[in-house]
Order: sequence, then structure tokens, then C-alpha cells
Amino acid sequence: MTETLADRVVAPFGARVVPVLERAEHGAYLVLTCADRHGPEPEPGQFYMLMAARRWGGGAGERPYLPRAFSVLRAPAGTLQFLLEAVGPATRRLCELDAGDGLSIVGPLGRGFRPPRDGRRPVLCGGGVGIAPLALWQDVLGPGTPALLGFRDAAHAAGSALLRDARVACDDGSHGHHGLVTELLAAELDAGAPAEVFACGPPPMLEAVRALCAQHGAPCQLALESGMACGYGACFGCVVPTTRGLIRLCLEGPVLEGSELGPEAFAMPGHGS
Amino acid sequence: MTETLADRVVAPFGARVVPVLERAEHGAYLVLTCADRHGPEPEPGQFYMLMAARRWGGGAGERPYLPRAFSVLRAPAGTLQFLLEAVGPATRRLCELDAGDGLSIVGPLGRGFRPPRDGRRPVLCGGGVGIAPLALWQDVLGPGTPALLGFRDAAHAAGSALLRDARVACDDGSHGHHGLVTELLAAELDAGAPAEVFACGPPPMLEAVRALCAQHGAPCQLALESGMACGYGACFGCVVPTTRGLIRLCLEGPVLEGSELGPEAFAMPGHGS
Amino acid sequence: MTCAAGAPDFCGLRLAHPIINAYGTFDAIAARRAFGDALLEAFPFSAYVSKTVTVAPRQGNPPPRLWEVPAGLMNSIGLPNRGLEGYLVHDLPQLAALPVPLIVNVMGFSRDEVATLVGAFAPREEVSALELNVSCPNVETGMVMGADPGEVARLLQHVRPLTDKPLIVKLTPNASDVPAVARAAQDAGASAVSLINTLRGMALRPGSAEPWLGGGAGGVSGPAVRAIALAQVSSVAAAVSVPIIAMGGVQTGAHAREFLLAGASLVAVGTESFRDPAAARRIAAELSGSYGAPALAG
Amino acid sequence: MTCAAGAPDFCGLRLAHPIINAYGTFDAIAARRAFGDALLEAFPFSAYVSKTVTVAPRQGNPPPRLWEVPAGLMNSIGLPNRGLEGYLVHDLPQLAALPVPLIVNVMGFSRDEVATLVGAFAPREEVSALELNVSCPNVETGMVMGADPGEVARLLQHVRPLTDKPLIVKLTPNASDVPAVARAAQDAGASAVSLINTLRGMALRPGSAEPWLGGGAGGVSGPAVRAIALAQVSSVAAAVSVPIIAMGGVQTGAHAREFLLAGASLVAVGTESFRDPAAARRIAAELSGSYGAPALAG
Ligand SMILES: Cc1cc2nc3c(=O)[nH]c(=O)nc-3n(C[C@H](O)[C@H](O)[C@H](O)COP(=O)(O)OP(=O)(O)OC[C@H]3O[C@@H](n4cnc5c(N)ncnc54)[C@H](O)[C@@H]3O)c2cc1C
Ligand SMILES: Cc1cc2nc3c(=O)[nH]c(=O)nc-3n(C[C@H](O)[C@H](O)[C@H](O)COP(=O)(O)OP(=O)(O)OC[C@H]3O[C@@H](n4cnc5c(N)ncnc54)[C@H](O)[C@@H]3O)c2cc1C
Ligand SMILES: Cc1cc2nc3c(=O)[nH]c(=O)nc-3n(C[C@H](O)[C@H](O)[C@H](O)COP(=O)(O)O)c2cc1C
Ligand SMILES: Cc1cc2nc3c(=O)[nH]c(=O)nc-3n(C[C@H](O)[C@H](O)[C@H](O)COP(=O)(O)O)c2cc1C
Ligand code: FES
Ligand code: FES
Repeated sequence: MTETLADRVVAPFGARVVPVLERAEHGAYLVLTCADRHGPEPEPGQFYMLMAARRWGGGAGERPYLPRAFSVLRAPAGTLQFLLEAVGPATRRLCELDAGDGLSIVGPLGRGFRPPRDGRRPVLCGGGVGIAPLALWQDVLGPGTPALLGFRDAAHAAGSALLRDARVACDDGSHGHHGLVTELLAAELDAGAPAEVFACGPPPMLEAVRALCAQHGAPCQLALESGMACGYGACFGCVVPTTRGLIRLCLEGPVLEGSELGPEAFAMPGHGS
Repeated sequence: MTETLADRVVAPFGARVVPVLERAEHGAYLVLTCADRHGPEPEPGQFYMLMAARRWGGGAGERPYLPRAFSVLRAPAGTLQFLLEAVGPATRRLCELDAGDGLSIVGPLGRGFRPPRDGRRPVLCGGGVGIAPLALWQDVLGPGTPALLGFRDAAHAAGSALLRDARVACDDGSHGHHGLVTELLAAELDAGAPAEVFACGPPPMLEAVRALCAQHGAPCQLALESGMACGYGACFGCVVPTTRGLIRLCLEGPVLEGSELGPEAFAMPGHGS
Repeated sequence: MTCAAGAPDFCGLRLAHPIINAYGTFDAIAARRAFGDALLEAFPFSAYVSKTVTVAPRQGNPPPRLWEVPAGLMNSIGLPNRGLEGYLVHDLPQLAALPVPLIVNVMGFSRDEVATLVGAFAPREEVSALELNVSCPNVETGMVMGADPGEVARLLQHVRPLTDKPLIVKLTPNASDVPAVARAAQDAGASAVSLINTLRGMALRPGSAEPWLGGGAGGVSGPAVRAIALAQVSSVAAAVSVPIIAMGGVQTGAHAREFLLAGASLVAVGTESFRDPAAARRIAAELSGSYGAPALAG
Repeated sequence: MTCAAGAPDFCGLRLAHPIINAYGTFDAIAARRAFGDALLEAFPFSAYVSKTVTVAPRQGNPPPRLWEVPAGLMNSIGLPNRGLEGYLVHDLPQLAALPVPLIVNVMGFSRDEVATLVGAFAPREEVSALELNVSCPNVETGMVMGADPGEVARLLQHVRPLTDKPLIVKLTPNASDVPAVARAAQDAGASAVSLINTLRGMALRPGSAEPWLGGGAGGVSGPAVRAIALAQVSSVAAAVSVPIIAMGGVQTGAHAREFLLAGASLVAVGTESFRDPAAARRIAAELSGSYGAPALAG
């Protein structure tokens, strides 16, 4: 098959049920740690499709039925960590899980972050639960990599402890900079050597990052969201508009180049929260 | 409305969510106790429609969706007790519930046991989880009322402790009489003064009780089962064949006169386990 | 003809809110026995539709009649009822005492039978409107009549002159072109249409090749069919101007609102009433925005 | 023509087991990228049906394309594909390398387009059978052609002479009389029929009257439609003698067995593969009775 590219870590074929090892609350977020002794080590920016092994369904509106995509937060020694925020029936059910419960996982899936080009210094920029894929990437890039994180309020800003030396912006002024994380990013881009930005967060934030980077002539890699049914290219459901046309985010992303995206990629219902 | 008969305790209109107070295992069975401070006191043989207040659904085969009928076992001071055996998705979900969880209940519903006629002495005869409605009825009739109970094995026979001075028959010889409970019943009918039998259990047992009582000229009241969607006469789904034609078991029963039933009432799929 | 969540005017009937019962899913006489007078004091529907009446009495289909499906129910009830005479003598007086307008659902196995039924109810003041069941999937002719625009038109032409009361036609969802049937009904004088009826389904007895349901096939209702119902309501709304009674899997005020937004005037609640007999009260309250989540009652 | 859980003979193809993929729900080329060679070593289907090919390339419908429904999924994908030329150049060589027979699903917007497609694949040895999509609810003509027995017959008469390969017709469930369409297909030379395609459904954008799906309406699949699928398969089996490929909400070997008991020769798995890409392997194993529940893997 000519299109098989060695551009990613491939997942074992099929869903596997692994035990949850720990749940830890971080303000408004939950970090769920599960075992995955036999799975490959994920790359930063890759994701897994998750379902509770039992009682997936019967929640609000008789949902969830399909699995959901979650970025890997970190993957210490034979385990996987996910950062969850309860926003609907699936995340609420996952947030109920406790040590010993079974988690059905498929992954790692998708294409993650690529290293910064042309010796540019990396800058991480995250919003809300979108900080998840940046944690592992910061570990790889080095602890000194600046991380600019935006949150709604103090309960959410608690998540900033998951990255190293994060600089925080908070909508309600309760924490760090009172305002938007893109204000921190603008200052950072103005300040130092030529940068490449790695961002993940709500669509309006990503669109602001994209526009800002374009202005500054800084390349950026954006981890997008989109409603997914399968996560492995089977359903053609997760497409986003790019300069290459509609592409399957689960297969060609979730990390895409800012240069191939326009505002319309961030203006669709169901694409991100 | 001319057909409104004062032949039963009526239920409050609508489902109410009450807290589970206690779960207690009795061998293969679970006794679930919930609060019901504002509900009326149920009559022996009446039943409730139950659902877990949360996560009703998403079990095996994406079920349960509808509530299920359960006889009231006992109703001490502002509480209700139910006897459960996990046989499918609904009973499995109910068996997961613990103190503090919400239970959605509608009831008490249906027509329960009527007192023995013509000064006959009452004899109770139960099989498996069908012993449930007999417990409250024995409390009312008096602790001396003989209770003949049949079970599959020792784990199930543990349920016999829920009635007073029960005489037990066990299919596997592990407990009491080695054989069928109807053998105990035949001996009891031969032995004493004219009796009226009150029975609940699997369909073949009920059919055997019916035939035996007919032989002995003893009236019997049988608590039947049938697949129910609503429990209050709305769906016309729970009909059983009687000498009066097809009747809604939830409305005219679950306790029916043996004399109005034939073998066909016990030969339908979905009517009892 | 659509209306917001306020007090709707439906074919000249002033109703307190837009939530009624789905035909055949709430027997008010039985519910009165189960719940006593509380039912009348808190009657959940703004109009009451009684279960289908046929000319001759019917026992209905042999049991089992129910099969639970993922997020829904399949039934094969088979229209048990006392027949026209029995209904007039036994049921009508009791149903007339309900605190809301009465809609009578009728079904005939031929055009003349339908005419007999319509004619019998035409002079009855207790009856506010009539509904023609041409869509019940459990009885041979229902499937045929309701699936064909010409058949429906001929039926309406036959019975429309017999009464001044509003005539509602219940459409079958098991048709290639539901909007065409709706338009045919409207053009032949139907005052309103209602949809969807149950979708034809089947289950096997576990471990056998025999059908589980005594009636063979059955009809699927509940949340599983809601998206399908919404699509049909939306297409029918684009095709007709008469009011629409919409149903199929409604569980919340938000679901009811979606049907109203899709073009319905009234929304009927069926299977959800089996989970909670007072579900329609909650749904009507949620729709009007006055609903607060209840605390534990125990 | 029905077969037990053993190795079925389907239109002359010897297959290892009766479980194949539902058209459009498994892109083997993409899955190879995601799962590597493990996919080929444990290929879950006994034959592979590729996603619908049209003459011209198609982008498909605008997003959003997915909406989760109770116990199911609604999609509005809109048949994105590279077009006939792109398929022949890019996809066919890769799909021919799969370890199982290849069935190519085609759809045309006119009889001549279908003829072009059938003609193009007729000489290709890599292709074991062709399937005609006359039932896709997302494209105008699909609804019309597949719902009418006459249309289907004329289409078959037009294209049947063009190839010796088995021609399978995928039926639409959104028709008044699906068995009549199946019979028309058989009488006009179809080698087999497959059903059910998705049921037409719709969802609104929360808090608005606008449809959620970029394509407007969508098609419902998954457990929610299983009972409906079983009823249609059973009626079609009573009407035709050609083999049937059955699908709709299959999640377990027990579900697959029910479709076989109802008269199917093969069973296709669609939406369940989204929950577990290897679901069809488990289902085939459960069907043949060799499946033990796995322990926790971590
Ligand atoms: C690659 C990727 C990585 C992700 N990583 C994370 C992560 O690390 N942590 C995290 O918390 N989340 C993450 N997400 C987001 C998460 O997958 C979604 O929020 C998920 O859908 C939540 O499911 P839910 O059932 O809880 O909420 P949903 O009910 O699915 O609500 C989420 C959004 O879906 C839409 N929606 C509502 N109802 C429906 C319906 N019936 N059908 C379809 N769409 C509907 C709405 O737009 C809504 O805002 C990621 C998503 C992707 C694609
Ligand atoms: C008046 C009354 C009182 C009862 N009291 C008690 C009691 O005190 N304690 C107790 O444990 N049980 C009691 N039951 C029985 C209990 O309600 C049923 O066993 C219940 O259906 C179990 O639900 P489930 O989902 O666990 O099992 P199910 O899956 O519902 O299986 C139970 C039976 O239902 C049938 N069935 C299987 N699948 C389906 C389907 N999809 N749709 C419809 N039917 C199906 C089969 O015959 C099966 O054997 C009572 C029943 C009635 C009517
Ligand atoms: C048990 C049951 C019985 C029904 N009987 C009738 C009937 O007699 N006449 C009729 O027109 N529809 C009948 N229906 C269909 C309902 O009126 C309604 O169209 C359908 O159930 C969809 O709504 P729901 O999903 O809210 O239940 C019946 C439905 C159920 C579940
Ligand atoms: C995302 C998705 C895409 C589909 N695409 C096609 C298609 O291209 N051609 C087709 O004939 N059917 C298509 N179908 C229908 C499936 O082949 C199948 O008929 C249906 O999904 C029912 O099976 P299931 O419940 O197992 O998914 C598609 C279904 C889904 C869910
Ligand atoms: S989620 Fe199915 S193709 Fe991307
Ligand atoms: S359970 Fe609905 S009528 Fe008896």
C-alpha cells in the first residue's frame, strides 16, 4: 500500500480494555491514568479513542454511544494519562471512572507535532482542556520551553500545574494575566528570537493564534478538534476545510499547519467546544 | 369514572426518585431498601416499576430502557424493600445500586392478594425470587402461616431466611427436601384442614400449583409475571390469557385466581423467567 | 401554523399547552384506577387522544406484545378495543369527564367502516376532533392505505363530508414519500396530520428463528426513532400548511421544542410516559421554561 | 441460499466466514496507515467492500457530518471519493492487495453513469463483484431509484449485460415496499441484494431551527435500527431467492446469527467498527462459537 507513510506511531489493531489506575482532580479537570503495558509509546499530539468498558450509554439523552477522542497528556512507563473536562455525556461518564474500572482504548492515533523548523524556538500556547497535548510536547522539547496557558477562572487555571513554569492568563483576573492568552503570545512573539508556535485550545483561540502567527510570520502547528466517530479514517466524518480541501482530521491531523488553515476551519458547529 | 374500584391502594401520580438506604446480600439475592416517606403503604402482592435514576441504559445490548416490575418484599416504616436476582441488564444495573443512589419508582401498582375465603387456612408457596411477595403477606396473615419455598441450590436457598419458619425444597438436595416445592405442597394439602394457596414463582411451578390445587379442590391465588412496559394499564403489553380473555396483568393482577387460568397462561415466552 | 411554547390554538381548540398523548400509549381509564383522582388534578396532556376504536371489538394480538430495543420499545398490540358500541357505552362517558378536549382515534378495514365510525362520532359533542389511523403497522390495511397518496385521498373524500369536526390523519412512516401522502390528505380535506407512527421492526425469540412477538412483526418507538421522526416532520411541514401533531421519542422539553421548530403545532408523548406516567407534565413545564429539577423525594 | 455460521459460498465466492464490512464504514487504506501491517494479518472481513465510487470525484458534504443519536449514529458524508479514474489509479491497486475478495460499490446519477462504472470494472480481475448503490439517502436520485421497483428493474436491464460479475443491489429502507423492489431487482438479473442502508433522519443545531448536519438530513445506523433491519431482511427473504447481505446495528455474533436465521447469507458490520476497529473479528468468532471474553489487557 503506497500511501502507508512512516509519519506516525501506529496503533495496535483493535480496541483493548485496560484498567484505570488512578484518578486525580486538578480543579475543574480530572487526570485519568490507565495501564497500557503492551501499547506503543505515543507521540506528543497523538490521541486515543476512549470508551468506558461498562455502561457506555444510558446517560443524558441516552448517550454516549460512540467513543470519543482524547489527546494523550503524558505516558509515563507503561501507562497513559488523559486530561478530562466534563462537558457532555461521554466526558461525564469517563469522569466517573475510578481505579480498577475498565477503559476501552484505541490508539495512539493521528499525526502529532513535528519539531520546530529552521532552528526556531518553540512556544507553547494552550487554552482550557486544550493544554493536554502540550504537556508531553514540553517534556520532549525541554522543560525550559515557554508555555502560555489561558483559562476561564481559578478552578480551571489549576490545570496549569500540569505544565512546567506555565505563564497563565485568566478571563476573570483570578490568576496571572487578566485577559486572553493571545495577549501573552503577542508579547512573546514580539520579544524573543524567531519562534514556532504549538497551540491547542478552543476554536476562537486557535483562530486568533493562527492570525497572530501569520501577522508575525511565525509558523504554527495547531491541534484541532472535530466530531469523530472512529478516529482511524473509516467514517469520513471528521473532515475540516483546508487549502488541500476537506481532510480527515483523525488521519491527517489532529495537528495541522496553520498555513493550510483559514478562519472557516474554526467556525463550524461541533468542531471543538 | 365508573370503573374506578376501591380494590387497591392507589399510587401517587408520576415517578418519584427516592434514595437507596441499604443493600444486603442474601446468597444469590439482593435486598434493596429505599426510602419512601410520602408514598402510601403497599398491599401484599402489589408491585412497583423501578429504574435506576442514573445510567438506566448502556448495559448489555444497549439496554435497559424501560422500567421493570418488582414485587414489594416488605415496607417497614417509610421504606420499601425489593428482592432482586440479576438475570438481565435491568436487574444487573439495579444490583449495582448502593446507599445514596437514586431509584425512580412508580407504585404501589396492581391488585395484591385477597384474604383466604370460607375460613380456609392459608398456605404460601414460593419459588426462587418469587418468594418476594409472600414475605409481606406472611407478616399480615400471621407468623404461623406455613411457607413452602423451592430453590435451585444452596446460594438461592439463602433467600428462605426472608420468611418465617420456611420449609425448603431444593433441586440439588443441598437444603431441606430434595425435590420440588410442589411435592411439599401436595403433602401439606393432603395433611391439614381445607387450605387456600398463595403462590408466586416461575411459570412451570405456578402451573403445577394450579393443577395440584384444582385436583385438591383448593382455591389458589397466583402472582404471575409478564413483560411490562408501563405497569399502569397504558401500553396493553402485559396481557395474559384467562377465562375472561386477554387481560392486562398490571391492572387486573399480578395476583389472579387459579380458577381463571389454564396452562396457556404459563406457556408464553417472556412471561416470567 | 406553528406555535411557540405558549397556549396553542389547534384546529379551533384552545389548548393549555402543546403536549398531548400519543395515540394508544395512555389509557386514562386505567390510569385513573392506578393513580386515583390525582391523575385528574394533574392531568398531563392538554388534549386527550383515546386508543384506536374499530367497528367490531378486538382482542388484539396474542402475547408477547413487547420487546425492548436499544433506546426504545417494539410493540405488537394489535388495537384491542371494545368496538364502536362498547366504546360509546363504556369509554366515552368516562373520557368525556376528563378535564381536557377529547380526540377519538378510529380505524376501519374499509372506507365504509371508516365512514361508519366517523358518522357515529359526528353528532357527539363530547368529541372535539377525530383522527383517522391509516398507519398502524400491525394490521394489513393500515400499511397499504397510509403508504399511498391516492388511497388516502379517496378515503378522505369519502368521509370528509360526514362531519364538521376536525379530521386528523395519522401518517405511516413506512412509506417512500410521506410528504406526498400528507399533501394528498390535506388536499382532500384533512384538518391536520400527525406523525410518526411506529417503524416496522422484528425480533426473534432468543435461540430460535421464530418471531418473539405474538403478532410477528411490531412497531418501534422511543428515542431510537427520534431523529427519523424529526426528518419526516420537517419534510411534511415543507409540504403542507395544515397543523402537524409530531411525535417519536420525545423525552424532554428540548425535544418537544425541536419538533415545534421543525414545523409542528402540537407534540405527542408516547413511550416516555411508560417510564414516568407524569412525564408529559415535566415536558410541558420544561417547554414553557418553568421546570426546576426535583430533589430526592424519599 | 442461507448458510449456517460455516464458510459460505456467496455468488461463487468462497469466503472464510459470513462477516463483511458495511459499505462506506471501513477505509482499508486509511486503516492500514493507522494500524500498520497488523490490519492485514488480522483482516476482520471475509470480503471487502470499498466505499461508493462515482464517475466524477466528489468532496462530499460540508461538515459537520456526524451526529450521535440514542444507540446509534447519524451521518451525512455525501460519498466523498476520487472518482472513477482516481479509484482505478490510486485505490484499486492498494485494495487488490488485501487478503480477501474485493467488492466495488458504485453509484451513478443516471443509468448511463452506472453503465460507465459497471463497464469500467467489468474487465478488472481484481474485482470479484460489483454493488449498485441505489439507496444512499444523501443524494437525490438514490432515494428515488431505489424506492421504485420499475426504476430498479430498468437500471438492471441496462447494466446487467455489461458484466459477468455478480451484481449486488443495495436497497433503501426508506421505501413503502422493500420486498417489491428486491423482487424487481432479482427478476431483472441482480445476483444478490443487500440491506439495510441508513434510515433518513435529522437533527437541529442546539438552540436553533437550522439542521446540524452540513448536508441537511442524514442517515441513521447502529443498534437503534437493528429491529427495523431484521424486519426488512425477513420480508425480503420471503420475496426473493437470491442471496442477501444483511446489515444494520450488528454488534455481536448473536445479532449476526439472527440475520442469518432471518434469511441472510452474509452479514455486514458498519457502525460497530467505529467503536472497535476489530469488532468484526470478534463478531465472526462469536458466530463460529470460538470466542472467549478477553481479560483486562493493561
Ligand atoms: C483529537 C482530539 C483530542 C481531544 N482531546 C481532548 C482532551 O484531551 N480532553 C478533553 O476533555 N476533550 C478532548 N477532546 C474533546 C472531546 O473529544 C469532546 O469534547 C467530546 O465530544 C466530549 O463528548 P461528550 O459526550 O462529553 O460531549 P458532547 O455531547 O459530545 O458535546 C461536545 C460537543 O459536541 C457537539 N454535540 C452535542 N450533541 C451532539 C450529538 N448528539 N452528536 C454529535 N455532536 C454533538 C456540540 O458541539 C458539543 O459542544 C478532543 C477532541 C479531539 C477531536
Ligand atoms: C409483577 C411482577 C413482579 C416481579 N417481581 C420481581 C421481584 O420481586 N424480583 C425480581 O428479581 N424480579 C421480579 N420480576 C421480574 C422482573 O421484572 C424481570 O425479570 C425483569 O424483566 C428483568 O429485567 P432484566 O433486564 O434484568 O432481564 P431481561 O433481559 O428483561 O430478561 C428477563 C426475560 O425477559 C425476556 N427478554 C429478553 N430480552 C428481552 C427484550 N429485549 N425485550 C423484552 N423481553 C426480553 C426473556 O424472556 C428473559 O428471560 C417481577 C415481574 C413482574 C411482572
Ligand atoms: C404500546 C404502543 C401502542 C400504540 N398504539 C397505537 C394506536 O393504537 N394507534 C396509533 O395510531 N398509534 C399507536 N402507537 C404509536 C404512538 O402513537 C406513536 O406514534 C409512537 O409510539 C411514537 O411516539 P413515542 O416514541 O413517543 O412513543 C402505539 C405506540 C405504542 C408504544
Ligand atoms: C459513516 C457511514 C458512511 C456510509 N457510507 C455508505 C456508502 O458510501 N455507501 C453505502 O451504500 N452505504 C453507506 N453507509 C451505510 C452502511 O453501509 C450500512 O448500510 C448502515 O450503516 C447500517 O449498518 P450498521 O448499523 O452496522 O452501521 C454508511 C454508513 C455510515 C455509518
Ligand atoms: S473520525 Fe472517522 S474518519 Fe476521522
Ligand atoms: S404493563 Fe403496560 S398495560 Fe400492563
